[in-house]
Amino acid sequence: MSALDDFRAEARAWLEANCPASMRTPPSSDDEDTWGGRRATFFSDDARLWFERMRDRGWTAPTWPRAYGGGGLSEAEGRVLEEELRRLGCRMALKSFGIWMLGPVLLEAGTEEQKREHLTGIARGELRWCQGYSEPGAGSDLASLGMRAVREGDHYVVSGQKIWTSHADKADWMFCLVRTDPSVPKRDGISFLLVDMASPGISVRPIRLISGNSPFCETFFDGVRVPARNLVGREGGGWAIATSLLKHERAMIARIRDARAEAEEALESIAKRVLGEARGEVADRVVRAELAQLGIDVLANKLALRRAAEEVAAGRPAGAESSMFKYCGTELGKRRREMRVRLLGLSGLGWEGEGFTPAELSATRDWLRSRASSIEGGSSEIQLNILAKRVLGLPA
Amino acid sequence: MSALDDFRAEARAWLEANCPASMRTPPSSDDEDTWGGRRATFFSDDARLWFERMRDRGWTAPTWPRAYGGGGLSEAEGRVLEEELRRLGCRMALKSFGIWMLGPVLLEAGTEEQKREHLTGIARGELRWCQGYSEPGAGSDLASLGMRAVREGDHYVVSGQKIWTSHADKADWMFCLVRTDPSVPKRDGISFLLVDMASPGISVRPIRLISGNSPFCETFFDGVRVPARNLVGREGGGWAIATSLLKHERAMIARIRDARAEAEEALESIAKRVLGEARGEVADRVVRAELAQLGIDVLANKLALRRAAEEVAAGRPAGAESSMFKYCGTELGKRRREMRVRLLGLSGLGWEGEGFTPAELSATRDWLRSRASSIEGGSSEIQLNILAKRVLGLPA
Amino acid sequence: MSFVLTEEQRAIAKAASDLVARRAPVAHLRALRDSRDPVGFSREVWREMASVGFAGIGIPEAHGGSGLGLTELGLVLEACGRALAPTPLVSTVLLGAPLVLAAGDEALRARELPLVASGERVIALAHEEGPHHAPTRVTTRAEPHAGGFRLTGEKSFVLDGHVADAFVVVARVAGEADDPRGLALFFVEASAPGVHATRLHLVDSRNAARVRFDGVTAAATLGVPGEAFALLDRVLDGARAGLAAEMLGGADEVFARTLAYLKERQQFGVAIGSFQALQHRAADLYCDLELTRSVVLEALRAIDRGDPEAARLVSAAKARAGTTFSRATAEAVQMHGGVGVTDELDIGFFVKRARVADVTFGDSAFHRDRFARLSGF
Amino acid sequence: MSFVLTEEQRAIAKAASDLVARRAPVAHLRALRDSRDPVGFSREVWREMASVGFAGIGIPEAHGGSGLGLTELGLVLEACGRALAPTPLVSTVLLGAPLVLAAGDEALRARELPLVASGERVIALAHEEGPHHAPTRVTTRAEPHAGGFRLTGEKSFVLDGHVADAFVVVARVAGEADDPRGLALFFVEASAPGVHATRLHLVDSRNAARVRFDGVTAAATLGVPGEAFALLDRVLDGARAGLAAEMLGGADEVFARTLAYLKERQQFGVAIGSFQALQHRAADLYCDLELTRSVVLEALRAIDRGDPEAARLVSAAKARAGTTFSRATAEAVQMHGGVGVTDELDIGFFVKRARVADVTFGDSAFHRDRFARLSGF
Repeated sequence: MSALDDFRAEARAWLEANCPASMRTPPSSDDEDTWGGRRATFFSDDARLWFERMRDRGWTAPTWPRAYGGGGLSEAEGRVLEEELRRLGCRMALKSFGIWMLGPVLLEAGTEEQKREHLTGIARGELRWCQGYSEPGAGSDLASLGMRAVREGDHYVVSGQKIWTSHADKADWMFCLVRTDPSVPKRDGISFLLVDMASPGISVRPIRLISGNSPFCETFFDGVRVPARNLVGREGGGWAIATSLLKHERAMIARIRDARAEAEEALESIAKRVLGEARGEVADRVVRAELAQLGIDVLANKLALRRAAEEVAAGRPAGAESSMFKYCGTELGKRRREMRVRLLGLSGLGWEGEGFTPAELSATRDWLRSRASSIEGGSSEIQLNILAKRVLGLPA
Repeated sequence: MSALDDFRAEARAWLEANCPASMRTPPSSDDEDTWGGRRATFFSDDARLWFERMRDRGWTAPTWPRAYGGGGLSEAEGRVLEEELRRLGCRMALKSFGIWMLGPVLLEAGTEEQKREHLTGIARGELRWCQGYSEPGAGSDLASLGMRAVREGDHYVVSGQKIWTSHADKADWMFCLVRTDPSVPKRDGISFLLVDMASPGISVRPIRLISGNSPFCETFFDGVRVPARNLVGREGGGWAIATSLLKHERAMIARIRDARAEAEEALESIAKRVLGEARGEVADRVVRAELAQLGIDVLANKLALRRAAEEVAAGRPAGAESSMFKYCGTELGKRRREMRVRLLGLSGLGWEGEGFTPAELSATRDWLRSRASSIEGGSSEIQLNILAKRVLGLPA
Repeated sequence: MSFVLTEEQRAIAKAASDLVARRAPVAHLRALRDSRDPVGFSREVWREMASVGFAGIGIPEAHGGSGLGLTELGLVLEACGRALAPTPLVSTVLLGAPLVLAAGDEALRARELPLVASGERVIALAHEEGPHHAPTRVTTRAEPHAGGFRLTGEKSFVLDGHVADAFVVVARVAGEADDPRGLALFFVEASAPGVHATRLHLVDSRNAARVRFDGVTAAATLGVPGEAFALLDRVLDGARAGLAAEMLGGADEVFARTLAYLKERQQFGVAIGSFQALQHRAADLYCDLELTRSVVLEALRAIDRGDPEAARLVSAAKARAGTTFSRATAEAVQMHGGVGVTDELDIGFFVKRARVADVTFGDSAFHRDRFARLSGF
Repeated sequence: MSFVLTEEQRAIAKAASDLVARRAPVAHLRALRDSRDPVGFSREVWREMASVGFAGIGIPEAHGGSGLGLTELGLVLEACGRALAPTPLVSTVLLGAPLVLAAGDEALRARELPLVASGERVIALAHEEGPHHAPTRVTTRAEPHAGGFRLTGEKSFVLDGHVADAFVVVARVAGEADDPRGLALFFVEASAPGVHATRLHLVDSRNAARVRFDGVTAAATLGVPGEAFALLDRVLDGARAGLAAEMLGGADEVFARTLAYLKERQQFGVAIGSFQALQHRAADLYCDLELTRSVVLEALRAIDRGDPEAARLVSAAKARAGTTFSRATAEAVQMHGGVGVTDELDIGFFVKRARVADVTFGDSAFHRDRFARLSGF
């Protein structure tokens, strides 16, 4: 028995013993998630218990060094833990942009002081982070962002606006891109800055989407003073950090959506229920053929993800394929949500109130919400551009 | 009763009396067409008779002046004649690039001498013309053509190569685009020239397509001497003539394909025959739904063509919509041909020889041939570019 | 030259679009939604539309209408579609009134139709019972009672059902669900005992309700009981074609807004409309719209001229309107990017309307099937 | 880590692609076609492939084979697919030999399999009777005769039928057409009296024939008469997955050629691959190919490991291979423009092969339907 097998057995036993039963079912809405932070709330006592147990074992950030609140696991052990969590159907004990996105950046590019100041709080869910990238004039063309940070002594003074900041209204800190030098080519004048959301001059306004309320916010900065030690990397070196971080974001978007989908009634069973069955098959043959095509494509996408993971594990360098999975995953998600409301017919048209079940109302909202998935985190068009140039080598 | 009604009655009576019965059925292959020319051949005695009667009445070119061999009809009378020909299902008595494409150009931009020299021969089917536009290096980017014509005294000396010249091996004359001035911007150095194919230095090689033999040829020019009086318009003024002529070509491509389609067994009846019927309906519901979608789209395209024609007749200027019909018509044609071979299954895989009916073999060849339709006469991509810029006004 | 508008038709189209632009732009629907307006449309705007004759199109002059056809009504609906203006045009002018006109007795027509034409009366059709359009799937029973009929059953999707003054109810006097024979039409006052309407809050913020009939006594029987299906399907075809015209207007408008955005929005130092990938998608969508426009216009005209092909054209039109409108809104969202999914921009209203309109009176799949059947395959 | 190739698998893939590049590039198929070669493939090339072990993959070492699995055979098929190399791999190695191996008696196996492994023998499956793949639609009758069986019927599409040395024939001992029960497998020598094969000239220039059996005496019965369907379908699944691997190779190659052309062809002063509309289409097609590759590889592996999900994966793979290959060739033609439709360029060969391969062993529609059934809906 190898050391890894030992670890697997140990992890499995611990999870079996420590993950509450209610935390082994998929969440039925975003409200059930645990995000931590100064103003942390928990959907249930089980959610709190699960979070605390995982936090205390360092498994909220399993592969981070123990010194920074992590679990100190090797990459291989981390994968084993993920497999065991998936096997048991465990919910994420802590959702965190800090762990998924900022942490890896700080570990790579942060000073020792920055690591000590921030990582433990992130791993332990004490501080909640948000990401300040997009601006109204800089969507797909992220590098044209304009929020200014002017150095004054040992501070930067930041003014401007961010948009699409997820959970900015609930976050304690923000990592963001700012323009420190407008006189150089646009990618060279960008810096990566950490900002305490409690600083004077910051105001936040939630954004309402076509699907209703959303975690997104607009964030306004008016002469906000940020200590210069909160600059990550060198001044003007923010773009490289930003692009490396975007890869983590793409992977994350795919992962989170998948978990939600598991809680939904299968399309095939909706079809049988609403359109009727004939000899155990969906009675409407045209719909059935569409469901089959969708099922085949979802299966192929899942296998492609597994193949890529196996190849990376076997030592092949990970490439721009994250763009493929971002693109395919979100387009498939949109198809699935569209199919669901189509199957439901009149029952898939509800917005609120009487006459519709909660699942039907979710179907409508999810369908609308899915429309944003191929825009946020780099639109489908941006992903296709990346694939054309970086993977296929087509000329600019 | 208006004069136009009189004309309609008269035309109908004449056609009833003069169009042989066998000329009132759609042709089952391109071999049955009449193209005229010095080496004219006729598929049948009826085909010759029908051609001679129409020619003698001037109705091979109905709206051209009588002085040039035409029928002298007004535009309105011309439309009535077309309607009556369609009503009776008459075949085209004479197919001719001279009538469809060169004639209108000469009537507009030719000198009196050029008109007298060429139009009557065209209208009477005595000379057969071909079109020399594309070159191997100038496909979608037609204006980059390079075939040189150098003025020497009262002649041009032409050297270079044309490609995709339909029926060049059977034509008596060619109208073509040549580069008379390589030193100016590319569109300004192009001229429109008429060339006798019997001139020394011209050689022709037929092109084999993926669908088998084709009317297309490569044509090579090696120091061919062309009298300067065969220049149409001014030297360097060829591009404007070329683009106006391309519109005629797009309309023509749509018209010719439609006539052929009428002779084919309807897709719905193939589907019933091959896949079976249930209660009078195509048994395979998935195929049936696809056929319905195709049928709806074909119907919509037909109605759009009719609407455009009515609007033009009502005085609205004809615009870049010919690009829409070129694009939609050829894409629909491809879908129809693809559907036909799909319905036929194994019977739609035949190339030649035993084991397949002539209709089945045609299905295969037509399917392959249809692939070229969205490339020739300006590719689908070029049509979409034209629509985006000229109709939608999107920036370059 | 049926595709070319006459002078009169052009005047109607202009009047409709002027009125809608002034009184019922998209902001009007937004305000009704945000204020949770109990009626769901503006009675005042509707009366103004009626005053210029829009509510009376299709109603003979003798009954206070203009006697015009569906082609003209299509122009008004297209204008409303551009602004997503909520009105009882579909429930009352396309459905309730034509049924009363075709099958009501003279007294009923003389009483109801002038009120419709003046915008005072909403007459809804209570028909649909399941989650998908199925014209013959009716289980609501009509039982003979005191020389008339008593109705019992529940209707799942009645346009303007919670504000209707009266209903035309489809009920069964014989046969099983799905049998086209045995259907009958009844006129029922909304105030009749046993009528229970529950408003549905739909994604497009337009009016619909679930309506239960608990042993309701019908005020009148329309036509011959048991033989209503042919008339019902014919009137439904008018509504389908009219709705397709509304959808065409919506698709056209959302495409126009997208084009404007493509020309205006700058990214990477240029207007995003200069990117060829977007240009080709926009051009292809333009073709899609033009084809749909042609078949919608022809369907309306075919009904007006009593063409036997009308039903087939209507199904072609409704099927294409469904897919084109939905596709136009999907491209609008994607090309607008982030702002396209915010509630602040109007694009979402079009997305939502496209979905509901597709489902109403049979979605694209329903009409593809019907087109095939009517085409003999 | 089943998706990652082992050392040995990489060696096989390399050997296959080297051999194919050297002996059977697309020009080889073109030459066979233009010379109207009566065999339709090169026996010499086939013997060379056999000599390095490709004809014996799947045949136990005891019978002269290598005992490797479908995963390895898939690598060889993919290499052949890239060059459209015509070989008896599908007819004989994927169908004839596995049936003999699974259901023949020891004498038959000992005689036939070594000959197959050495490239000396072509054993074709005579199965299909109609214009569409329908595994149970068999009307060819097998009647008891002199202690064996006599076969009568006509097969519409027998791969390598006109050059086969022997056939495995599917015939019916009981039941009506479409009944999965009642099917039986027989071994028939091509030289047996009453066997009439007519070569079909297919669009892809590959081998197929119509074969008539006029009271032919079967040389052997394979397995239990009447209960052949399960075995037949299992072996067909191997052939479907193997063919999907060949199609994947073809799609990959035609896409690679298109990419190269996009980078090289100049129009309007730039490489046409710089046009964004073409870039997006190419990138989307790349994703399509990657997804198809993943499901094809997994289907092969699932069969090798005896996974109960194998049939479902095979149908997913064959369905996707059909649409992806066809789409890759359609884009190849369109992006190559005029030269793409000339016979001079090789693109047309891929277009044609994509069509035939899609139809063979069930087209995409067939496998979507089968996927749904196997998935329980």
